[in-house]
Amino acid sequence: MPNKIVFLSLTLTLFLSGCDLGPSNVESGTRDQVLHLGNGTEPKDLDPHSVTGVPEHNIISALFEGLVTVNPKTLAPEPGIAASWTIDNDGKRYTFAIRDNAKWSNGDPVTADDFVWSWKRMLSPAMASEYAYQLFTVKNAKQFNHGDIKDFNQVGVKALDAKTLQVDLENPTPYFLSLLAHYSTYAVHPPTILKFGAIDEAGTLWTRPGNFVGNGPFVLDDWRLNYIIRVSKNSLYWDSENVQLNEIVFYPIDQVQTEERMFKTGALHATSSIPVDKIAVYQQKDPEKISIDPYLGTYYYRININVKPLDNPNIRKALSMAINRDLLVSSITKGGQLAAYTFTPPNTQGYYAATSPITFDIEAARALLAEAGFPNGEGFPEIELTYNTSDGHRRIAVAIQQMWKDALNIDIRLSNQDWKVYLSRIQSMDYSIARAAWIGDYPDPNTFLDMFITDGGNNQTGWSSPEYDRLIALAASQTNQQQRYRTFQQAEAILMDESPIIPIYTYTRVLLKHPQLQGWHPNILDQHPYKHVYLQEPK
Amino acid sequence: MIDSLKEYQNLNFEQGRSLWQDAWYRLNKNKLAMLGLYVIIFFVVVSILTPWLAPYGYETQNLALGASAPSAQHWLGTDIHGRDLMTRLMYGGRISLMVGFAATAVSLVIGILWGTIAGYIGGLTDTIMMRIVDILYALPFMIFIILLMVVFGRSLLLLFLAIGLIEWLTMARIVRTQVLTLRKQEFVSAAVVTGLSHWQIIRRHIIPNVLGPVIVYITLTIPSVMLLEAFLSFLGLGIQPPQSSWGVLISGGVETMEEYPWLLVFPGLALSLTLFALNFLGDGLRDALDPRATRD
Amino acid sequence: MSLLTVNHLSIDFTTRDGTVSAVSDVSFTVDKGETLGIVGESGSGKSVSCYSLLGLIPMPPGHIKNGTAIFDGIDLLQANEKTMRQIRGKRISMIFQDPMTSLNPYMRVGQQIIEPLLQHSNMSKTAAKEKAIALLEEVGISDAANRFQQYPHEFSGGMRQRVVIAMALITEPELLIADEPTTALDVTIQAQILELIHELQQRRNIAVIFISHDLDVIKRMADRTIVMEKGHIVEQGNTQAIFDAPTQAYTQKLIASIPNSAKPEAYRFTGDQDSHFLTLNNISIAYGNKKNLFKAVDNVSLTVKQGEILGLVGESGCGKTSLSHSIVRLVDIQQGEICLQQDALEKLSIAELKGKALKATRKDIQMIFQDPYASLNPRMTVFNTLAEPLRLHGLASNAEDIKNKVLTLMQDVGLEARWANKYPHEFSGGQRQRIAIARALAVEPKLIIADEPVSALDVTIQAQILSLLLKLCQERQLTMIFISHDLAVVRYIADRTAVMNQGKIVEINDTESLYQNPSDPYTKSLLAARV
Amino acid sequence: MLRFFVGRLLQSIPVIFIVITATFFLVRAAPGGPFDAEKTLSPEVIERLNERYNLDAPMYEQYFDYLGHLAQGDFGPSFRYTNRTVTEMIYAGLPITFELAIYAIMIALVIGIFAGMLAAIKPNSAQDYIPMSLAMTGICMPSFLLGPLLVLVFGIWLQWLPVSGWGYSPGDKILPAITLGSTYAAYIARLTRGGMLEILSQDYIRTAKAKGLPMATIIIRHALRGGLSPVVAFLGPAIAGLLAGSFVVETIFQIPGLGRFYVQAAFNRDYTMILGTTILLSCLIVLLNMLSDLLAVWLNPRLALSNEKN
Repeated sequence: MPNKIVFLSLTLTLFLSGCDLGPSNVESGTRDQVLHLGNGTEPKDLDPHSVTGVPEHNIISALFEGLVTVNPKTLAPEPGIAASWTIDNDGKRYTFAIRDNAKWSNGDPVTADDFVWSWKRMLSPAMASEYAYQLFTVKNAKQFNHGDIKDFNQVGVKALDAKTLQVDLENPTPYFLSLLAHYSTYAVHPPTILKFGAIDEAGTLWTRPGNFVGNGPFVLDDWRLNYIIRVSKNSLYWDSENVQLNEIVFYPIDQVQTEERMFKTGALHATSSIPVDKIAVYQQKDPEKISIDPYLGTYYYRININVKPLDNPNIRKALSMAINRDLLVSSITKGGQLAAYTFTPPNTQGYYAATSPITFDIEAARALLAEAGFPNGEGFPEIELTYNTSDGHRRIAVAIQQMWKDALNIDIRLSNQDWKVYLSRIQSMDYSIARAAWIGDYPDPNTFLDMFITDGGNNQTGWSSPEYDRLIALAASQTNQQQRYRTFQQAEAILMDESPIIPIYTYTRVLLKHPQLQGWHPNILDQHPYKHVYLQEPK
Repeated sequence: MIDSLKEYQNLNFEQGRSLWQDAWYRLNKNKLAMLGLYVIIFFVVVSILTPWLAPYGYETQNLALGASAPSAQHWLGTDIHGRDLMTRLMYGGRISLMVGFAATAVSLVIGILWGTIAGYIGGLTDTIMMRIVDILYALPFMIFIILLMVVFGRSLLLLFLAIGLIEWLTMARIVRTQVLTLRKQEFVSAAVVTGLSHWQIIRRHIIPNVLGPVIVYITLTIPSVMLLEAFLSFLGLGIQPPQSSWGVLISGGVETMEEYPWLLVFPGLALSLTLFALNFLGDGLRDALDPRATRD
Repeated sequence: MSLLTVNHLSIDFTTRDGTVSAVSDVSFTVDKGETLGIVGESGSGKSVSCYSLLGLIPMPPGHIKNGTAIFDGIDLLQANEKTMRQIRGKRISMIFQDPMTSLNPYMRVGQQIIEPLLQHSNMSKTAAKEKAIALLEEVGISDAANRFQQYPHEFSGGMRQRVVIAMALITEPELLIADEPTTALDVTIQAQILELIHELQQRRNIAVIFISHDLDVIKRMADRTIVMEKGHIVEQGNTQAIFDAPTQAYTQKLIASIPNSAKPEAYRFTGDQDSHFLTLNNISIAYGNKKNLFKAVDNVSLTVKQGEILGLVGESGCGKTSLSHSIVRLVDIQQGEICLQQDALEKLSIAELKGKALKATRKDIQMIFQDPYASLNPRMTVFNTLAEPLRLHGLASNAEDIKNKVLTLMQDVGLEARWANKYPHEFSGGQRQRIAIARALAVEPKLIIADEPVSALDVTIQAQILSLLLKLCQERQLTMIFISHDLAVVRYIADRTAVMNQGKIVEINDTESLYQNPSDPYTKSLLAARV
Repeated sequence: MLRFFVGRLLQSIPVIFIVITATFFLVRAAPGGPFDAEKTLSPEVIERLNERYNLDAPMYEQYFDYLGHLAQGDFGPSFRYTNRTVTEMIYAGLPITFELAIYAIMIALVIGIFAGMLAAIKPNSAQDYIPMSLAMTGICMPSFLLGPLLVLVFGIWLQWLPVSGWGYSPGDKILPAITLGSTYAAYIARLTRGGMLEILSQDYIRTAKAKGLPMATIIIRHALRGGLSPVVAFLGPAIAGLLAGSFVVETIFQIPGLGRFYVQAAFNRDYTMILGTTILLSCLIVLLNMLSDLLAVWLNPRLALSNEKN
């Protein structure tokens, strides 16, 4: 027994020893050009054709490059793997010239066939790629993906020669080039894929360190589940002399508080988010460390229009108009978010919605409610507001609940749900009002507005308007940007007038970053091509 | 002797002093325990009277004000929504105390019965009952709760049940080990010889003798139950905003402890106060229920 | 010049209800090589006064009011911890009452024996071990070298006590304090141990303070004797003198209460000689599983006559308790039958009873357990303990009735009514045994089985309880099976006596005749072993 | 002795089997599937995914299919981390959680036993009340509160220790271990106190005193072994609890341990992963309980005998 005690205390002192904290990641990283990034949750996989989320995007965009990449400031398409391209056949045919010096990280050249093969993979039904629709603008792509067409040669993509890729579209699609900057359209290295499985087999081992082959500025070094992912400079990348970072280390961090603490103690150069209550603190203490940028996303409430009395658009509008959005963003979300009265964020590639029928007007709201048969909220049934468990959502819900109580004298029951329960209830339309958010896939109103076409996969309000559907379809075929945007405006006007949704605010990207982090430009998609990023002590 | 008998019969007593009357008498002499008792009573009274005492409505917001430090208007400060913390603490106390006691009561009943029966009967019955406990220990508790909620919907009653269902396991184990030693005691054999049924023996001779350790365990359970409630609320089973509970307030306070320390400190204080009060009371009760205990 | 001189020793204990004086103004001396016997009943302060010599009484609550204890020039009561450690276990060592509890069950006996040596001398472990083994041989433990490595629970009671003695003697102390060293042991073993202690003392010429409640033992061991009562020395002097001509009333009472006579005429059995009130036919009881079956009771048959007291004598583990438990259905019998006579015709076989019938019969057969401390529920007042059986068997119509019955019961067993609301722990051993008896009587049984009812009690109390039992049996025409390891007691109370050994009844006969001329060799050895 | 434990093993087989079965159906009964996401998938995609993971088969078929694989020691692929197998994830997470648990329990033992002994040696004195009150707070201080507090003090104010990680920077294992261990330290302190108080009142302690042994020796050589038996009995369940309950600490300190995987799996409805971890944990619980029984026997020679008897 006694020696047991001694043993214990010894081991204890042993592992208590050595409490000298060396240089922080930020210091050493800045010295060696190693970027340490907080990256939200653990990526599901690193296969561009099978993943969806933002964390995955952050890593994949370091490992691959598409035909097109984006300008870090303006997000305007720029040559990537493709050195140049031509557009003809009134915007329906794109021809890409792939760089001669574009190589895979194992030395193989990147060819046009690689892209054909990769798009085939991404579109093939068995692959069950969630982002397949990103290529549905390509001729016959949808049919192939749905299995109506078996022969891929009928799909509008072919390699004219090793370095020339030709793509035919269903309609002229102004934002097509932006789509090509999205990882779902990236090429993967066929031999590597085939080494670990069939062309349309997902979840094989090819994305593991050692097996991995990519064509981006970095290659996969180390991947430890729920801990870190490290990528290091790829010397074979065509533009590698312009890549200044030697390594990037991604940390999957579930808890925002933890991430903020890590940032504060210099373990991270930048975080993926920040605890709401810390925003004010940083803005006062060290404003240079917090960055708040507009972001292509909208926070809104869905309304299940099959639920009485919410089937009455006036009531929906009344609810929407009773919310003091400015107060909400200023004292609850605090992240410089913009009060939203339309669904599409302002200045989405130059698009602005027409002035919305929705305003903050308690009197009007009361009037509408009375009109609908509930003067001063009397007899209004208690309806439930569903949100998935999260401090942020809770705070907003609590505030809005009270606003409705004060303005309209109606009672709302809050109900937070575990994420999956929440999702299943939304999908089965088993809700009255539910919190929701939408982040645009590409900078164009379409990514927002085509949601609410009849039976749209993400509509989930039960709302449907033939006129709206017609306008969205029309817009898809219009080439003139002005006309197109006007069509969208008409559509959005209908949407807001019917109010199956209550837009609340336009997202901003709020995150912490150390001043050493340079070449990291704010943009509405929060995309930061790493080859432009470098680390340097601020002057 | 006869005289003493007469004089005795004049003394008014019915079935004789019960263990409880007696415990109460002894408890009264234990200052610390009584202090604890008073604190608990105080909390209970306050939570009952809250609707009349509370300076503000628990849901009345002042978003413009937001979180503000303790002041003349708001003695304990306000939370993010500008709601008066003291008020919310009082209302939260109602929930927490209710959950704490009710849920513990559930676990107590199940735990004692289960443990006693297993320990008293022993043999195969014991083995099976204890293995069942093992199984319940091993099941993924979160999924379990979520299911409960989906099947039965959300209600305080369910909350009590859910927590009780988790807490009784340990209770049962503690009781069982106690009973195992007790049933070998001679006074149990004596009871058998007197002709008491097993149930009577369990009720009159076994259970009173396991109360001691059980009470101590309870005093530890109640506070942890209050915190568990916070986690269940997180899963959506617990109470819903704008209602609140100490557990919820604390877990919320943790996240903002640097910016708005008072949001953590005061709920924390409330809980620890209850905790210590309960602990003293518990130790006191344990001694009070043991006639042999020399009270020091 | 005496080895130890104690003067005006007084010790107080502070309890919840004020200060009690455990020892007051005790003075005595011990000379080299002599044995001083200290006799007294529990609470007489005999142990406390000796523990205080080694500073073994917990302080608080105890504290030494005044007095000196000069041992070889050192005042043991004043000496600091360090000096005391030099004396404890080196120059003065102790033997405690219960060899099981006084040995550390978690430690091999060897370690425990050599511990004092290593502590007090710079002897090497191996040397110490040799010495210990030699000593173990000397105290009569065969195969000592192996036994050295064993744990206490692997020793029988007697062997354990031998170990304790070896442990006490290994440092060759000048003074040995033996506190009831044989009380927990069977008669035959007791004799051996006493013999051993005597020899060793002669051989090593050490002084011994021998504490016991058992006058016979003191009489046999001590050169001089001190009689203590309630913390005071009542009488002291040459043992022979004291026992032959006690001057003090208390001493006389003590000596008088040693049961050494035959059963008093007045209480002898006068009933029907060939009644078969209770008949046991070929009873066998076994424990354990197929592999290692332990036969506690092996094919025993006997009959009990209505109204008699049957003594059942045997040493621990002889199966007498199992047998008695089988009669009250605390253990089940593997074979045989137990018949209780209801009336002239009807007999019922106890072993097969179930449910209501069983409950009904429980009313007829009651048991008094050995340990009055363990056999009463510590959380029940006397009143409730006694009221419970009354309510259960519906022997009282209403609360008032219950109250009266309880109080009468208490009266009958000599408990004061005002104690009704006290808890068991508030009573002395004797009083508790009275409660236990009252509980047994509550249901007005026909047969009482008394399992060692007095062995845990002091002599005087023992005498009282015995006469109480006799009285009650006669008043209520009870039949009783009286189990004991103490032959003197059985002789005093039993009409007939059965001797049990290793699960068998080796001899059964009228008590007196059995005592006068035992036939079975085991019975002979038992009688011979008597002190 | 041996037969005793073989028996226990046999008992645990049905236990674990029932756990598997119950969990299997529980997780599938829970609302929300593994593939639900903010952006709803097209029905085609869902269909394909269900095919891929055999979720379109009837329930009983899936069940027996799973048992079949399990029998070959195959926990199946993770539904969330598409290119990982459950086995692989457990293999990655378990050692870390285990290490964490071991450190935590060591801290708990050292602090707990020490405090408990202090209290037991001088009961009802300051030396008793202070550590015991601390223990009380320790028991009820939830790790989601203690963790951030410790980080705030030692990580951010004093800057002594890292605030996250596991084995990346020196000393980053200290705070997690303390956070996790404290609760158990508190329990152990109380248990030790109780056990020691009982043992110290035993006769053989008096014997040891009578031998003239110094107090320290008596405590260490005579009292400790017996006094710790309640602690030992508590140890098995404690470690099991540590393993299961480590997720809070692992989340706070960004440790890639099994506890985190387990809870994430539950949130993500990663069926196979939930099952895998549950099975593993239940096996561990059974095993650890047995170990602590073994230890108890080793500590108390009398038990060894009684077990051989029956």
